Amino acid sequence: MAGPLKKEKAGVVDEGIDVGISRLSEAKIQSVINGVIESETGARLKTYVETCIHCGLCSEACHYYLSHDKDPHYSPVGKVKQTIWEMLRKKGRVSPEFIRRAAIIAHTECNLCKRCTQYCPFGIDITYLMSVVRRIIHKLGVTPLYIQDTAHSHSVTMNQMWVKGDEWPDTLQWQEEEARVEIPDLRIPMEKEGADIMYSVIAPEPKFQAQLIYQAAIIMQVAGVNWTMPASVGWDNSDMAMFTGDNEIMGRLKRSHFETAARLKVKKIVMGECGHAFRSVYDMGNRWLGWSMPPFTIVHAIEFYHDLIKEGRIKIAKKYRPPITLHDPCNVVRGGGLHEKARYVAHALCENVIEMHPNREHNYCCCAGGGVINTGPPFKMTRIEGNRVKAEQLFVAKTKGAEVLVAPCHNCHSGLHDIVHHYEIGLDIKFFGDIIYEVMEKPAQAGP
Amino acid sequence: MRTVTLIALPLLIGILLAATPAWSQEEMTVVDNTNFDNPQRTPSVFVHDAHNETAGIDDCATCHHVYEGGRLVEDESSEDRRCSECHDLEGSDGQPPLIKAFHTNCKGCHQEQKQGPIMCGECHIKAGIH
Amino acid sequence: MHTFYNVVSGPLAWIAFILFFGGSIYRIVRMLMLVAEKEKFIFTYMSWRYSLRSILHWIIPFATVSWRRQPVLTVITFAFHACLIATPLFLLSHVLLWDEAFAISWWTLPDAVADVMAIIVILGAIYFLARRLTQPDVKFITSASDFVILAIVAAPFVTGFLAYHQWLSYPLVMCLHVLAGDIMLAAIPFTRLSHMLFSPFTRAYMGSEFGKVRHARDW
Amino acid sequence: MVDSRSWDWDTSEKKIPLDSWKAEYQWVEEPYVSPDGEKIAAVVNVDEGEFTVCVNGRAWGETVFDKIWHLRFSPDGRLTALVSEMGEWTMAVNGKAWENKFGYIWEPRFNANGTSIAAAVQQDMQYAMVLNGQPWKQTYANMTFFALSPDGRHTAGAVQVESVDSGEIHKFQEGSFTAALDGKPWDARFVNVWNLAISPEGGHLAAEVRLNLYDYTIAVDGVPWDAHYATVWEPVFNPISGTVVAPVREKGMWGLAENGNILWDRRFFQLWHQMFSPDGSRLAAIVAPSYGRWTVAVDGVPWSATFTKLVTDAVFSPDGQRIAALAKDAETFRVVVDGSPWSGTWDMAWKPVFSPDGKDVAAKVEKKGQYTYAVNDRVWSTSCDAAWDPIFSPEGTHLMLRTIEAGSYVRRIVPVSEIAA
Repeated sequence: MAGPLKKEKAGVVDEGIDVGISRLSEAKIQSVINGVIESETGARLKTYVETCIHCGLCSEACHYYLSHDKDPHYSPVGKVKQTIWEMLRKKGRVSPEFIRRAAIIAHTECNLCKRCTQYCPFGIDITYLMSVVRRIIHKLGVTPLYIQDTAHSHSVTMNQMWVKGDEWPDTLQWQEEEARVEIPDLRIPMEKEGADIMYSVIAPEPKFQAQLIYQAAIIMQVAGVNWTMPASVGWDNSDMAMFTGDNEIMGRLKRSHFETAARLKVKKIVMGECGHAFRSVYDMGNRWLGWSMPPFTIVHAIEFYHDLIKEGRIKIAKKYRPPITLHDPCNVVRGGGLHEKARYVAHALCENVIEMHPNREHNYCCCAGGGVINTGPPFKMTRIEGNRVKAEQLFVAKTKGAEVLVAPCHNCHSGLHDIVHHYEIGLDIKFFGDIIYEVMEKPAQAGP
Repeated sequence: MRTVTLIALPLLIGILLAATPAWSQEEMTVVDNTNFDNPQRTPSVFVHDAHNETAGIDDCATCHHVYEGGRLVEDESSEDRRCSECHDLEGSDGQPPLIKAFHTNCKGCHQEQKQGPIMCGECHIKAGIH
Repeated sequence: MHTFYNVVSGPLAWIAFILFFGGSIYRIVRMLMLVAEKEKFIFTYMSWRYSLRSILHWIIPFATVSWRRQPVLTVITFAFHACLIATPLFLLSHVLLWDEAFAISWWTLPDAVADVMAIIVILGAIYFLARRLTQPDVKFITSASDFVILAIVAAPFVTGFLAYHQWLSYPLVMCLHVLAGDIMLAAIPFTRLSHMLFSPFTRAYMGSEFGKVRHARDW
Repeated sequence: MVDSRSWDWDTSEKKIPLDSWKAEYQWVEEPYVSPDGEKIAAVVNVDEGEFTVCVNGRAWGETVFDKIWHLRFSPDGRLTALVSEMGEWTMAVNGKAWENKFGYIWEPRFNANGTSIAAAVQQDMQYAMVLNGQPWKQTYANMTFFALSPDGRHTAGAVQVESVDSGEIHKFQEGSFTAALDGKPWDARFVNVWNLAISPEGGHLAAEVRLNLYDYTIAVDGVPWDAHYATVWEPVFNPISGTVVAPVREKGMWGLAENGNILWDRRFFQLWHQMFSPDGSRLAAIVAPSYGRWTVAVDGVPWSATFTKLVTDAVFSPDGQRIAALAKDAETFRVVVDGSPWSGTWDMAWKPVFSPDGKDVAAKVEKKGQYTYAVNDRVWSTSCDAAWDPIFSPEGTHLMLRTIEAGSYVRRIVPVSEIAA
């Protein structure tokens, strides 16, 4: 019943994949696949593959499948069939061309969003199966260029964006200086041992979106939070190595993050509005290191804002007027159960919240997560065309009056930006932090 | 209702048997299943004389046995009694229930003799087939 | 036919049951041992509460989003699976055989009801077959083994149905029925019919991960 | 170690009021206290963009800086901070800036007796280490991990010696990093170099290296061990023999290797922070003997008590006979000595401190924002708004407790027997 191998669109050239493929031999492929399966997998892979009854109930869960007019190549189990099933069935004897296709499927046609796992009657973790494929792709050296480069950045700098050791504290001081125009005694306390919380962000914040650090600092200051940020490595909580299957680098990153928190003697780690970093810190990296649960309580920005508002530590001066709609990021909703808290925050901040459907744990993915947006320009259209269904969902919200889309996750934010732009939906995209900064009570502006 | 049936039915049958000596064994073609409230299958096909002739059974006690205290009583037979007199539907007094008694008696012998029907439908033949 | 019947319902049935029970225990024990050997961390996350919460949602028709999205399939698959298990278990003829062989018996279904249930299983199998042949995403992932296991499951019901109604050559159909039953039992632990054994475990694990760690619903 | 005999161990209590500082300055940042307990200092804002350090109520010299951060006392009591003037950065020691100025300076570190101060510096997008004000002659396009030798005479860094543009993944994988000791790089090239260690006598440099995307090992003086591993953690030198010991991962489990040979029989789910006793005879590490359970292993044998969240801050007694560490279960910390957890639970605890003879253990602890000290599992009666690590007197009979109570800094000398049983 095997369908024909799907042909790639002409023009998709990825140096990471292409050069990697050119170096492969069938013997190497076989030894790597069997090596990974024998030494790194166990009961999960075996049981999942043997229990799957090929019912196709997962298909409807996948935004790629729905967006491609139910093309079976994009159904979750279809992607499994085109990758790990064949590898197992042929005992690793697959061709370089097969590996090329597997790399593209695992890295650019699956966001590891786990929605399919919610639709499988047996709870088969297809995300895990795709992660095994990515691990094999990593071991074969066929990872797409952009995300591989990011993994290299992680390995060198312990952050995602090649931010050098001096650039990080320098950026914090620059933001501190900027923010002092607004609040003269504002501080971004670096290396303050014994603070209550360590605030960690992903490297794109200092690199491209320093205003988010600025806003966070204002929120912290106004709420009177005893906080700190590290000036050493370990400040970045992001983790593309988790998505390239480079588990060793993932572990190294997370160790650096947790040990920085331990060194600073903080009680909690609060993180910015990022989804994949939450998954890495809360669910994946800690496990690889031997922590069944993270050594420090991980508080995602949604929960942090929720608590600040609920405890009255920040007050809303005037609710946000434009109607908003709320995107539920997979990693903090399906992966962290923060959907109700996100709604509490949304309603506390905004006058009008228009729900998208499906929502909460069942929300459609942004199609950027799971490292897909990090595969860069060669696969931009894969993301956009793979998420027409999200565009339709957003369009419905728009017709109900939504003007602003709140996406409390960096990847979602960037991915949805591309969707909104391409499909000409016309929604402003914001973080919760943007809105809190705008509507919260702040001390009177410093005099002229 | 059930008690009434239990008393009335044997009485009725007894009267009928006494009144009509003509209704004798040679005319029997099926096993009487009237004891069952809600028989799930057609009565078992059983042509008494032909069966015994074919099987070479002379001794009535081969089938119409008598047990006392769990032991087979030699040289006594029970063809004058209804099976259900000992084997009630539930199988009380340590006797096999009626269904099981029939099955064991017929099928058990067929298995031993390696002859005769042993599958359900070989005896419980669907109506309309014969 | 005597011998054939006695073989399929005697030694072969014994072998089938031994393979079914022994094989099931073996497969489950092997799986748990493999977890202990290579993925011991899984035990850390198991939770009775969230395991049962998840299993409960998935064994109730329409209690999950996935079931609600597929109403026809849901009705059919639940009817199919319920009848698939209940019919052979509570069929009068089967219980009588248990009684004769081991003097154990239990409640039974009226034959007419069992007949309808067998028809449901057969119709379900036909539906699944049609779905495999016509629905593109299912067709795409269908392999020969899927037809084989569907046939393995359908065969005892088709032959049982024929035997009950005594259509075609009764003794042959009856023998084939017993043989088909033997094959199905023996096949459960060693084919993807083993989803019967493993699905409670995979469901429990995912329910635990979603409930205990991720604080999210997995239905 | 710093000689504390000259410190005042006789005056039982000294106080410095702090409330007046707030009136004097726009704002006062969190204070730091000298090891001898005589000085308390904080970065203070004088006016918009003007900072100084207030030490015992007096401003830090004449100079006002544009920015000051990372205020710390060195182990020998010098007050240091990273300071910026006219867009240039350097280190100021006791209020006096180093002559050399840099584009940026960060991650300062001291050796144990405080003779040396080192930091990473950047000048014109070139990187180097600076030791006591003197930067390396060689500079590098990138430098990531830094080290200062125990004797304070050598510095090292992981440096990039081949230029690789962003996106040149295959060139990167050929190796562009190495390690440099006192500015002089190794000849070997590695994909990555992390966590450097300099030998006690300062002549040798060890580091974690990645040979390609998949093979890791330890390199000593640029020569990698023959054995390769799935990954490795930081190497340490045996203080006596000079051998190098590092945790290594094989087949999904961690072991400890010495010069490329497996040292301990036992494998762990995690193993790190290995440390030698001062005489080099004993070796301990923080380990996870099973998934999600943490403890300390001494010479390969884990303590029987395990903890779910974290084990950290392990330390040998000066005589090497005892080990103390912090353990976390749920949200509470405890001090654990030789495998026995103390009864007291805390929201936070700091690295335990042994008396010179190793008999007594003290630690700074905190619950609900109130700080105090625990000694041998007994809690000091006073609770404070802030506190610094306890220091034993040279004879081990007294403790110096440095705290903030009711708006004043208090330096106390307390007999150990007053707190401990």
